[in-house]
Amino acid sequence: MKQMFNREPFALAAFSLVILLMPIWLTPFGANYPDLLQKFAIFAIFAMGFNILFGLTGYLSFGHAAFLGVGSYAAVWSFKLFTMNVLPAIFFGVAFAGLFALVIGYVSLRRSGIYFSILTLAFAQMSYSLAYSVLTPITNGETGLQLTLQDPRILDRLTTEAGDGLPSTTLFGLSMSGYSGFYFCAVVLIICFFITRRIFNSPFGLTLRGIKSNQNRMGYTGFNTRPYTLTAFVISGMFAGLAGSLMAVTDPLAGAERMQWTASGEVVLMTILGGVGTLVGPMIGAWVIKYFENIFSSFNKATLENFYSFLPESLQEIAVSVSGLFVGEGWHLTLGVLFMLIVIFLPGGIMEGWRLLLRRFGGGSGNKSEPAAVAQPAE
Amino acid sequence: MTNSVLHVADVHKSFGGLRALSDVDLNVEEGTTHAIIGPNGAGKSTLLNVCVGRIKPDSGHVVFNGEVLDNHTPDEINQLGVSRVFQTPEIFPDLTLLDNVMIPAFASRDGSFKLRPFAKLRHEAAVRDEAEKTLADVGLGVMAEREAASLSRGDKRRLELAMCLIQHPKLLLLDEPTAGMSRHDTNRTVDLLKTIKERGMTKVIIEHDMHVVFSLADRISVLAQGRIIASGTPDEIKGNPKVQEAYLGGAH
Amino acid sequence: APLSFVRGAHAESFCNMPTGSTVTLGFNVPQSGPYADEGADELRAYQLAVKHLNGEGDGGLLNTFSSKALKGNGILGKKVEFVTGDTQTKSDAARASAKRMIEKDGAIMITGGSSSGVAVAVQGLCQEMGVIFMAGLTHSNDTTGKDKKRFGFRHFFNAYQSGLALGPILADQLGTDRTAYHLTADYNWGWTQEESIKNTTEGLGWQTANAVRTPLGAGDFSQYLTPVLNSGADVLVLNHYGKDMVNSLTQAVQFGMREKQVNGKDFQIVVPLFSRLMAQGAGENIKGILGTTNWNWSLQDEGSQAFVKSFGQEYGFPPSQAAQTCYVQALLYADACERAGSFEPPAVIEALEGFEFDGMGNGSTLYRAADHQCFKEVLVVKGNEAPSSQFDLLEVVKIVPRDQVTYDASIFGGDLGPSDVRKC
Amino acid sequence: MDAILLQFLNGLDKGGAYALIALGLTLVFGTLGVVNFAHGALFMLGAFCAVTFNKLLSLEKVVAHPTEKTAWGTPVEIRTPYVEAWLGDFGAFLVNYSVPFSIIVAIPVMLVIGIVMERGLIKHFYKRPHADQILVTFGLAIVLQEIIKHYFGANPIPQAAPAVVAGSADIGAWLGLGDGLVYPWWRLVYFGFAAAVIAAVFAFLQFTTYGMVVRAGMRDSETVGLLGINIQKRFTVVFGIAAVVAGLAGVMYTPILPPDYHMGMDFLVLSFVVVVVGGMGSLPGAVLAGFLLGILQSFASMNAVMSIFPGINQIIIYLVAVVILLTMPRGLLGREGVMEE
Amino acid sequence: MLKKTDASDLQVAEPDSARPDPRDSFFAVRDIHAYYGESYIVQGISLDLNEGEILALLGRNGAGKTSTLRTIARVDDPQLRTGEIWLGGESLHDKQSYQAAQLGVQLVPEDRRIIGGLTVEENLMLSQVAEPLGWELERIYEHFPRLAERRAQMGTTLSGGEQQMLAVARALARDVKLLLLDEPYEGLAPVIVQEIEKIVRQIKELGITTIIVEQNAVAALKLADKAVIVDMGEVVYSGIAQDVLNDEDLRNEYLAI
Ligand SMILES: Nc1ncnc2c1ncn2[C@@H]1O[C@H](COP(=O)(O)OP(=O)(O)OP(=O)(O)O)[C@@H](O)[C@H]1O
Ligand SMILES: Nc1ncnc2c1ncn2[C@@H]1O[C@H](COP(=O)(O)OP(=O)(O)OP(=O)(O)O)[C@@H](O)[C@H]1O
Ligand SMILES: [Mg+2]
Ligand SMILES: [Mg+2]
Repeated sequence: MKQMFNREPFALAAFSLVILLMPIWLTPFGANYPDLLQKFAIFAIFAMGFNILFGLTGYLSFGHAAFLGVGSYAAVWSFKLFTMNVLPAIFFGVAFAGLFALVIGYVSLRRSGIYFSILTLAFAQMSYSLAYSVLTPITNGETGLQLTLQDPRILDRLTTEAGDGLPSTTLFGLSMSGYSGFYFCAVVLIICFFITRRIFNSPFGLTLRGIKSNQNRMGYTGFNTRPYTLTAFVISGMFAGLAGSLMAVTDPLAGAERMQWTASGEVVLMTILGGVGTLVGPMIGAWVIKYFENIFSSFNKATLENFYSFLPESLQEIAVSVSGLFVGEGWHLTLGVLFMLIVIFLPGGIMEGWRLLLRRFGGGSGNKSEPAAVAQPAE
Repeated sequence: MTNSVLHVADVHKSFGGLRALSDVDLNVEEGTTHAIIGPNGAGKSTLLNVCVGRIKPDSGHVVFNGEVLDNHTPDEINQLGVSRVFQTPEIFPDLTLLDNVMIPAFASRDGSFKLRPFAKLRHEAAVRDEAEKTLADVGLGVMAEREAASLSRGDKRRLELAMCLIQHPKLLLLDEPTAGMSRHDTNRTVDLLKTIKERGMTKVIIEHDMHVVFSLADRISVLAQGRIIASGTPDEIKGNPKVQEAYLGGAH
Repeated sequence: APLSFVRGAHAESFCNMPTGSTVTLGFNVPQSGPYADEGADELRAYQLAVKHLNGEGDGGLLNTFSSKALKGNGILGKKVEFVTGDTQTKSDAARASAKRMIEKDGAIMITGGSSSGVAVAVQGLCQEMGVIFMAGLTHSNDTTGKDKKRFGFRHFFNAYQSGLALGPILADQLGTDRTAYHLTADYNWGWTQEESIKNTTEGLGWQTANAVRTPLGAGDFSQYLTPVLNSGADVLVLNHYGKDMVNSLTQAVQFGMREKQVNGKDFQIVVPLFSRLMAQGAGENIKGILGTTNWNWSLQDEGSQAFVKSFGQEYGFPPSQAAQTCYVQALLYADACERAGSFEPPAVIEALEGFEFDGMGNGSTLYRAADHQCFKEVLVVKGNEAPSSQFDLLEVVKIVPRDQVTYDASIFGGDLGPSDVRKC
Repeated sequence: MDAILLQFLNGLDKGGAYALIALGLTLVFGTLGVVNFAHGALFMLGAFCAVTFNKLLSLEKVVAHPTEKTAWGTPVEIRTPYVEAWLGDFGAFLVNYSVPFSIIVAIPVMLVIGIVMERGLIKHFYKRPHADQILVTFGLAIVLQEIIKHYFGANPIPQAAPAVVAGSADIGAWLGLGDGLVYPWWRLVYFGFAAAVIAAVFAFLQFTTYGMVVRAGMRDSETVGLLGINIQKRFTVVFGIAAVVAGLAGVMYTPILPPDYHMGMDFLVLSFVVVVVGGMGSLPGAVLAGFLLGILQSFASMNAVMSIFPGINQIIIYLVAVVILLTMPRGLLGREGVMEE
Repeated sequence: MLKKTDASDLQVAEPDSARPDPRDSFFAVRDIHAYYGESYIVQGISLDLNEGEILALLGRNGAGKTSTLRTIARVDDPQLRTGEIWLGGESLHDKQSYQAAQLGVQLVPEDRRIIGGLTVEENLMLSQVAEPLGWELERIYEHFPRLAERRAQMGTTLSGGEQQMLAVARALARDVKLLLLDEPYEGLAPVIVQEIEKIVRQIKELGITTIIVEQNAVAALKLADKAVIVDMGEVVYSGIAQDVLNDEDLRNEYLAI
């Protein structure tokens, strides 16, 4: 743990560089278009926040998507009622998600382990069902909450007249769709990374890890664990709300299915896939899953054929039909296989593989600045 | 007569049919080391459990520094200055020894809840240094970076002892701190406990190892079937025939 | 304009104006989730359409289509290429996939989908991005009602038309003295359909015993079906689609509702929106059940015949209504571009609005300018009692003429919005 | 009055289904401590045992019609099922009873699947964190369901109950409550079946030392091993049983719910809720919770109730779950220390 | 870790070459090396025992005593990489723990390992599941009346001493050929220690071969025939128990008594 010099600026600079250059280094992967880049940034935030709860305290929330949804709805409403400027939207998104998390967390944290997980799941599923049906006046149900020409948008009205088309979300005039949208999300992501890193390396973070390790002991050590876990819960809820509002910022729509258990499950998978309790693991997990969802699903026979065009006819036939199972409508299969391979060969997620590499070559004993660095074996 | 730090007033506790404690009265005076001995199953650990709020007594009270602990939670009691070593080590298995010791340090410094999510661990040099020193005191200095789970049994005890010592508690409750320690380490531990006694820390110690008891204790209470059958100075207890057959057996 | 510094090449023009020798269409269909099979069928239809547009195959409906603008040389001389995506029948996923096609693959038009939620969501997106959206299977009134968009067009019919079409047939097959009990999928589409059917049947003088909302994907509907038994109702209307419909119908039949007698009349089940795939899922239970559908392969007009022929030859089985509507939408878009002589959306929209055509299998059809809803014949069908093949599941009871299912565009409100929106 | 009775029947029936589905899960999850997200997939596989069996039985001989052509010009196919061609009436009988018969098929198949799954995969995850278990079993679930989708498509595939029990029973007559009080035979059969299986599993695990050993093994497999017990083998057996139970639940459910590749996921969350509400590691708890939730769900869907609390039918299960978990720390009958950290 | 002490002046364990063939002696351990993951803990330990003998295995905390016993009992970690273990002509080094147990090895672990969620009686019944069986419950309850009183109580709520009894009883409920006692007196009141000592003597009379790890070296040595002292995972002394009691500097060096 002891560090000769302050690594923070370096870590931060490196991270920012990687994020901001995504449009370039993702080109060879065919993932360099605004929407996917935005999704990468947004879900990275979502997963990072989730990891603050799960990775540090060990409390596995199975209803985190609810906060994402609340964030989106709040943001879209702010667009509808007040202004197309994104800052208020984000504020409301985070605030409402935080409040919601406070309530749900306060109740759910009275239980631990699986009982906690099911409580959070139950709350999320209720939110989903209601949002989908009974609460349609607020959520516009199945079709999802969208901007309309009739929206009051009172703040904007003060300055400008309503155009005949739908306005787009802006940051003081700078439209938030396309690449500008991505860079906005990217900056937010970098801030979140900074915050998360601070939390991980703070006494607060250590306390949370203590709770994960032996909550019973924490009590006799003089800690009142509830406020700590609740804080972690609310913080990660706010991260989720932030991610949700950013989804609305880049694409002003909020649908109920964002709250469904599958969505909650997805962030759990992202986190585990990347590496629970590691700093950047969850982000990488998020990228992998989103990449498969958006790119692999888009391959069709034609794409494969010219991919394998270098092969002779007969071989091409086979190659296409075989890999056809794993792309296009088969992208789920690929994802499933990937999950299994990773967890079987890299217990501890993708970051674990990274550490193994470091140990093999870098010779260094894993990444010490990673709070969750695996147990250092006795000399 | 110095004022009593811990006062246990006729505490009763029974589990189903079994009376684990019945009208136990105990007075621990400032700065003294009070040993509790007694056969297995006598209720010694249960008594400590009552003191730290792990279990609520059926009747009776525990008073610490004039504060009645009837409905205090464990963390509140600890914050009042009571630390405990458990009979089966309660540590943070998947953290390093250093973290294991730093966490209690923060507890006694920041109180039971203080929200400073952005403070930097790197800047907690003071705490870290003290933690390292405390680890060294109990003889685990060299292992500071190891994962607690990988410690041997005896080492785990010493770690837990360190976790308590760093809190500088007013009252330290030790449930068989040297059990499973080699004679060599036992002696070291005894010395250590002697030095902190000089720092004026009050201690209640449960121990079956008579060497330890007689070399540390100012007073001894003997518990059997949940009752205090004898109480007094080491010599009085040594002489006491009841104690002989109830506890020491033929050995001494 | 934010995208300009990437697509500097053609700044200030609409998104993805084809520059080279090809034009790319985006087929956005459910490839996973409950409607995956429907999605697969839509994709087949699109691929067939592309073939025909590029002058391959037997030309399909190009031969019967009343407009002769299409020459089988692609669109405006540009070869048609396509990209595909998976909507997962989720608004977010559908929009993400549509955006991918627009931002990455340069698709100039998005089409497909198998649920109204998705249709409305993607339509909204296309309006913002200035890309034309030719809806696939979507039956909710909102798509061309309160959520209608200038850039969105629907060939498929809607719940309101189902009501209008069903009314008279219900009257003469079940009489005017009936009591209906609705089970309704508890979301937007379900409500609009319930409302439409209720209006019609009550117009006929029917009573409505009750209308109960069932959660989406309830699976087991027994707790909603038992109350029907002794509610005094003699008609059960299932406003369900897909799995929900298959399950509720199967279970309703198990509760003996097809044999049941209520105050002297035999109990009837009505499923306002039918599809062949659902009929397959419901198996035996579909027999004799009344409903409506957009199109069925058993139709005898030359358009339908031609389509069934080239589809069947391509894939070995007849197309579903979803396939037909998607195929037609693809052709209609291409044709509009030809007639407009340009890919510029405003021109294409203008060409589509108020367009009258025939020979596509639904009789003479109007793309109404006011709400971009197609007006054409609607089929009232009933589960085939004696199917001649495993595809011959629906039997056409009546072809309801177009004017009987035409309604006033204003009743649903909504606003199409402008046609010259943000440019890339 | 009738309405109440019917809803109660519905509740029992649902409860039976929930309990049966949750039973297999609680064996693996509550007893072996493995968070098995592939449990739904097992349920689904069971259902598709029935489908496959039925498909095999109804394999058809296809000959092209000499003259007639289809609308798309290919010759019309004349199809005749082989079984009926060869076995005549008995063939027809087989087809008619394909669902009950496929139980006989499903038991060995599911047992093998379960054992292979445990030996090949789960075995290595007992000591791993729950997180890893979730990821690997979820991955497996996706793979299984995609395979099924690949071969059977996404559309539901109807399965008919045997003709004798296809219709509905006039329980009104039995109870002398007048007519209009009917209930589907198959649902009654399903209920009976569920009760029987549940009872059997109980007898096996609650009243035998076997169950106790397995419980102990879950707490501390090392020590149990030190006492000369090959706990691994027993875990395998339990997992196999769980798979079979899940599979049978699926088989018997097909006439009520035409199976599709996704049905596993649809039931996954529900079965977890049932198990946890019942209390971790308690079979009786799971069963009790199953019935409780089933019955409450039925009554919550009554018009009277829904008119007072609109949308209650949407959330009742979760609402009950929340209430129970907040009032009872370990669900209905949960044991201390199981999955609490 | 602890500083490796120079053992030159001590009687060093004789080389394995000088030892009898492990198949012949009743119980033999030959140069075993065991690891926890990557950490190398048991670094080449060899033992020999004749039927009915008691061996005292001594050493500091962290010396590797427990690890040695666990290796002999064939639990998963520490993992045995090289070396042989033989009991009554049967090889153990290629067995799993449950097979070793069926061959008669019984480990009474240092933290007793009473199984949670089970009553005292159930804990005992556990060891009567797999053949070969030893004492039946009646006989056990005669010897341990405390357990008889608490047979219905949850095993984990027993007091330390009671748990120790239960652990020993659990071993006796099986047909024991080699009993491994890891700090059986730890945390026990002198009276109980005497009780357990009695039991151990009875065990000795029963002729059950025993390896006993104990910090209370004197008590252990009084009981034992042979003594082995390990440090940092290696044998630094191996000989007659009595000699250790007599040998001053040996005791100071390793046992500090
Ligand atoms: N939670 C509990 N439930 C039931 N009985 C209990 C519980 N905790 C302790 N007991 C019983 O109370 C009695 C006293 O237990 P306790 O642990 O205090 O003994 P002890 O004096 O600490 O013995 P030792 O010196 O062996 O630790 C024992 O008989 C024990 O079985
Ligand atoms: N699970 C583990 N992983 C890694 N190292 C371990 C593990 N268990 C024990 N060790 C290490 O192995 C060494 C020997 O441990 P062992 O428990 O055998 O010592 P011991 O002689 O029994 O000590 P004690 O008398 O304190 O019980 C110690 O250095 C300990 O830190
Ligand atoms: Mg005790
Ligand atoms: Mg040890």
